[in-house]
Amino acid sequence: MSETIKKFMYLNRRAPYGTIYAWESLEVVLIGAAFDQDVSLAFIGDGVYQLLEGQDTSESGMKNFSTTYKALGDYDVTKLYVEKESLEERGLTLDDLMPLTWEDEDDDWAEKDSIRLVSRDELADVLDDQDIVYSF
Amino acid sequence: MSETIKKFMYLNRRAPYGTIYAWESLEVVLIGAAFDQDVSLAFIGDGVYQLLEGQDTSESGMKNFSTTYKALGDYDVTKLYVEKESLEERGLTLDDLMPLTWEDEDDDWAEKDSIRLVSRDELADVLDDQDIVYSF
Amino acid sequence: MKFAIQVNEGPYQHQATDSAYQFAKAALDAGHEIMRVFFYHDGVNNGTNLTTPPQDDRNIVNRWSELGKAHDLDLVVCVAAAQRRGIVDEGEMQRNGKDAQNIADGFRISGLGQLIEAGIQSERLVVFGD
Amino acid sequence: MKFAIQVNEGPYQHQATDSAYQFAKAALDAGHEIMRVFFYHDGVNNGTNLTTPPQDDRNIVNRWSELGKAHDLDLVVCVAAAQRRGIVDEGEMQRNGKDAQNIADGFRISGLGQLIEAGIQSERLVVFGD
Amino acid sequence: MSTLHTVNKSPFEKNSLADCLGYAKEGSAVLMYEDGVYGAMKGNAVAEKVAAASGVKFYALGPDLKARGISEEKLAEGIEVVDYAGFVNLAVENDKVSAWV
Amino acid sequence: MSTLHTVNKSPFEKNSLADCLGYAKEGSAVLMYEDGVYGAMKGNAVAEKVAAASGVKFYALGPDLKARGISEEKLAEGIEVVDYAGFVNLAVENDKVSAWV
Repeated sequence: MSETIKKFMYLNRRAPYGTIYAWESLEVVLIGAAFDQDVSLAFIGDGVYQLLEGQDTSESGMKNFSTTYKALGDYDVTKLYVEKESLEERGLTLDDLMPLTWEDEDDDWAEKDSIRLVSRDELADVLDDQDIVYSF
Repeated sequence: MSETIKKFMYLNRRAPYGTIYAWESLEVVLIGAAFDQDVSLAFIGDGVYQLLEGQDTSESGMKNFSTTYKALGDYDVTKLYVEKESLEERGLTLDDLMPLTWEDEDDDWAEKDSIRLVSRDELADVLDDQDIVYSF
Repeated sequence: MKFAIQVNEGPYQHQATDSAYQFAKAALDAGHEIMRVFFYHDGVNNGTNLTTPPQDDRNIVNRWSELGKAHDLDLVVCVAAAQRRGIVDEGEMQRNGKDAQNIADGFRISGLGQLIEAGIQSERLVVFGD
Repeated sequence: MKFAIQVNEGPYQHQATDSAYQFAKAALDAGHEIMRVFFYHDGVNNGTNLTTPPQDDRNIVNRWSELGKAHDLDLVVCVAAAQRRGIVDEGEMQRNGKDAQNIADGFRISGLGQLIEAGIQSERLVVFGD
Repeated sequence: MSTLHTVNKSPFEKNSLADCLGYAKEGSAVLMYEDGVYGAMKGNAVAEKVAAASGVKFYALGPDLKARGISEEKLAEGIEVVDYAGFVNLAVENDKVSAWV
Repeated sequence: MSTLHTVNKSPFEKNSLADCLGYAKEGSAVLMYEDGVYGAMKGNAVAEKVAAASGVKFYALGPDLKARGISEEKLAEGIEVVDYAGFVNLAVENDKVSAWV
């Protein structure tokens, strides 16, 4: 265990593909997973679009990185906060998002949801509790 | 006179300094002035901020290009449309903008206003009438 | 029909250059002419030959070079914007005392007048940006 | 206090790198430490030595180099982002078979781990972007 | 003259679509592409504004919808999906293109 | 923990300030800089939202106000002007910085 354990928050507020922020943010998360910090991701505003199910970039020639979200559990990145109000404003529900899960080693490898649906107020408390916020 | 005279519209929708679009747009306008086209500029949305009087970049280290607007008249760029609704939404009036004028060679060099305050509907008609729109 | 295309953003950060490429390709496939692609603002960064994107991703710069070669496209990088951002050809290298050049195959550096000329001579200007 | 700074945009297009520079300068003037400036996304374009901005404008790249030299700053360009955008040092040039390098004085290319480390070791991370 | 207006930003992030709708006259076309395609979805806070623009025809770029996981049944009524060739045709059919970048 | 929220985009162009205000808790600080300083002006459509954020202290960066021709008398009430040194101090005084880029 490293000397310092900090609460790391990756704050995602952008849609995927129109800009590279979502994808290069994920690259930081993947590298960061090796550092044994207390990691959370938040998806608010257009950031919730990153998690939409069924992304297919074959006709646009962009790189499809959406499967990477499904791999986050294997990297022990298991806290993905999704803001309820952002979904609603966009006419979306949890059913529109990719199912993202992780296996809990301490609970007989039970499969658990990585996505935590929270209200803006609840998420404000989570953000308030962080040590450091990476914004993308 | 060149063979083709087109109606050129430079559409400015961004604030100055936060991004370079306003400045690099002006660079196009200055070069374009040599081509004898029928040139107009429109300032809508945050574009109206480009014309605010009293810009002073000495403390921010940015390049102050606001005086260039005052030189446009000398380049025979004399039609600067400013959208009324955009000013109002931002709590601004014409008095907050730089006075921009040109001298009318066909009218005994009378000094005339370059800024034309127009409503959104009027400007929509002006845009509709253009041959080509450069967006910045 | 005779098109001109303006690209305002560099490779990878914004989709603008991807969209411009797909539009250009579709226009050429449909038998239209593209008289010029003008790279302005950060768009000049599409003209560097120093990128090495990951193997599983598209190569944006090479794609432009190849489309340009296949259709004899005039890919113009704005000199003023290029000087601010560090895109350099042989002439610029010598003029500005630089140690290297980085202009990609098929691109050329020229003035803003080329953008105005594109507006005058084309039947449609299509702008792709942020 | 020990700061880390992240810069997400390149020179001239966005004010982000100007703001980051002014913040860094003010922090150093006030006696604070800046343990790293990490250039990510298009921010890597701040690390090219090929820019020639107009004489009446600030020289953004040189300004970073000089601040770095004066205060022994660790100016890190993200390797993954740099490969996509064409920022190359001696090692990258050889590894990727490029004809030239363009890394500016005082900058170094390194991995994303340096950004995480900056987050862990600094007391404040300040992000500048679009 | 008829104009093809192009919108490439999410209506929730930027004002591009709103600005565009203030200028899209009857008989003109609006193409949503890149992150602009989110403006073509039904059931969100933007759909009403789009529906209220009378005499304007709305298009959305299929490849960008697909990339973002937006299937056709999620689109608002009256949105026509086109591919890049269709984008080119729209630019040809209208007298000019105005980009609300 | 107290947070310094930074906003660098015009509230008329992007949603950054609105997003930020949804998360700025009592006791936190919001610094408007770059094009974000337009959010500090009085008499516009945004000023009310800023005034309604209770328990939040608002700052605007002087050098960016000056660059844009915004004199102090044009600022909304309760906005404190700081320079870059003041920006650094705000980052020190709060427990962390959250950038609403």
